[in-house]
Amino acid sequence: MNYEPKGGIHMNHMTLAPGGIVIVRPAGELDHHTADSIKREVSRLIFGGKATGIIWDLGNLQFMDSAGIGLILGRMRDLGAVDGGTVILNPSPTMRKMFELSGLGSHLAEGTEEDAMKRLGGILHGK
Amino acid sequence: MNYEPKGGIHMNHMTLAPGGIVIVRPAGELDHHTADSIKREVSRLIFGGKATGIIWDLGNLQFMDSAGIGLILGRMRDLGAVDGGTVILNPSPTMRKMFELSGLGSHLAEGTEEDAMKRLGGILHGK
Amino acid sequence: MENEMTLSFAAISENEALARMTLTFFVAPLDPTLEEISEYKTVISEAVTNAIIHGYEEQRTGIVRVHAILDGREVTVTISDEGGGIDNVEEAMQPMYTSKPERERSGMGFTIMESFTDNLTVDSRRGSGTTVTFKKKFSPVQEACSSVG
Amino acid sequence: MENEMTLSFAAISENEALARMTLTFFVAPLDPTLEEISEYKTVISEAVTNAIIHGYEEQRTGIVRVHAILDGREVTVTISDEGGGIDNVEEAMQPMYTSKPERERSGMGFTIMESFTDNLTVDSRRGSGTTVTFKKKFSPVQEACSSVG
Ligand SMILES: Nc1ncnc2c1ncn2[C@@H]1O[C@H](COP(=O)(O)OP(=O)(O)O)[C@@H](O)[C@H]1O
Ligand SMILES: Nc1ncnc2c1ncn2[C@@H]1O[C@H](COP(=O)(O)OP(=O)(O)O)[C@@H](O)[C@H]1O
Repeated sequence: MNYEPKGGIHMNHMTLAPGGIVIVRPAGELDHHTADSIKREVSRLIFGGKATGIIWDLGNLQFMDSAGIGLILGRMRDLGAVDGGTVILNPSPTMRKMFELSGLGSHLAEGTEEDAMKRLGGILHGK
Repeated sequence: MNYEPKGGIHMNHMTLAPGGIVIVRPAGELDHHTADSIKREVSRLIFGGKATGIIWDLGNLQFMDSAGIGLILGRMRDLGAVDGGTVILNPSPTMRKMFELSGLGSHLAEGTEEDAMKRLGGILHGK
Repeated sequence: MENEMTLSFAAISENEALARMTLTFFVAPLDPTLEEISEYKTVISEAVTNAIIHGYEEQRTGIVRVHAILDGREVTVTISDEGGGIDNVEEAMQPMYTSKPERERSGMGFTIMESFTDNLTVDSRRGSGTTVTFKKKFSPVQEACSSVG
Repeated sequence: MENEMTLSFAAISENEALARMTLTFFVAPLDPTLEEISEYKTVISEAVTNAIIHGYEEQRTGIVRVHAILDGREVTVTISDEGGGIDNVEEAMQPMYTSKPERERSGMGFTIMESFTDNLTVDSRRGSGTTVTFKKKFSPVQEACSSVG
């Protein structure tokens, strides 16, 4: 399943992968103004009972402020899995600093979306 | 001869072609702030006694205001050939309107720089 | 769409591009055509440049102010300076009239502004600055593609 | 490099991007590094967003004002609103403190602002608005390539 909700000038991409892992690839600028539409889309998948983990691939994101932190923390709450269930990929150096300041440093990962899926599978199924 | 004076973020290109025809390809934004540096470069060639005609190829120009009109009119005066000697290529629709309002419509031409060189050759050498 | 903004800046020529860019971004939500946006940008550039070189004679202590209101698909922009002002506005607005031919001004600024706007007014008095106000209405958005399939 | 500008705008969230973009363009002549510019942009975004959602509670009649001065390679930016103000500034500046958890605010705004600036001051009183001032110094330009050859 692949769909592309309109989010400002740029498109955000979202994929529901096997094992109930949502991959979110926000694009453009993530601020207070644009966070809401991403929140709605991700929440729909989570509350559809379909999602057990989220990979935030930020490689296409040109800008993010603390609205991004709020968005990710909020979805961790929705998942009911504050410690696991969330992997953040490809932050810019500035975003990395913000995640570390916010205590999300342990969710940052190197590697591909595939690697992150494995990591999440491991966390979720206790393997 | 090919050189690229620094002009803001974008580069302006200038070529002195056989027959003393200067081809100017301004890039980026041509306004009161950026017109001066282009003026200096073109004038250097004209007063070096080398130029007899100018082709303004505006295909790489993202923006131009009336400073561009002043720049082109000024170089026509320098050349001492107000009626001939100047061809304008590839203006945007907005630039075209400005040239027409300013009485420079007859200097607009379709076609390539090659075509324009022939046209200028014809004018300059009475062929 | 309703919105409002003001940009003020020092009278230096670097800021002509700042004004164009900010005012262009301001109307971007209306999704104007390329040609509409480029005409609009040109008008801003003409009026701001005039404030800097004619109003303030490039004295960088001068402040140029650009105010814009968005109402539906129409923008109303006011560019003002507190510089030298214009003696005879009617004469100044004639095509080819310029008080600075030595600066390679073409005298086409006001003519271009009038041609690219729906409405232009100039308010000026010698010694008390100049205010240029224009309106521009953007055409309705064209749907990129119909949903017929 | 010396320059000065002020941008004021209606307190609506669309204008957060307008403020970021205008203030970024303003410092572009200093040729900052990508990371410097992105930190600077983040700070503007945090302070402007706070003015809109905390100061004015998203009442679009509120006006947010951003003033910037460039002096050499240092920019001083002041973001101010005339909104509700902050009771206890010290508490508000604690990491994770937010008065709007229901809006998914993380409470990290001030912490991020402090970390990305050379100097940050917050002046606020309940009922009389908030003023955030910061300085940021950009590193000297690196020559792209030496002329050895
Ligand atoms: N803001 C201003 N302050 C003072 N004089 C102005 C201002 N704007 C325009 N003028 C006068 O009006 C004349 C015509 O302006 P314009 O048509 O834009 O042509 P140009 O800028 O090329 O001279 C200018 O030469 C100047 O004398
Ligand atoms: N301009 C402002 N006006 C009123 N209150 C503010 C303003 N800026 C910040 N605050 C207060 O300070 C708190 C902390 O701000 P901040 O660290 O940016 O976190 P957040 O915006 O995520 O709540 C806010 O929750 C709010 O109560």
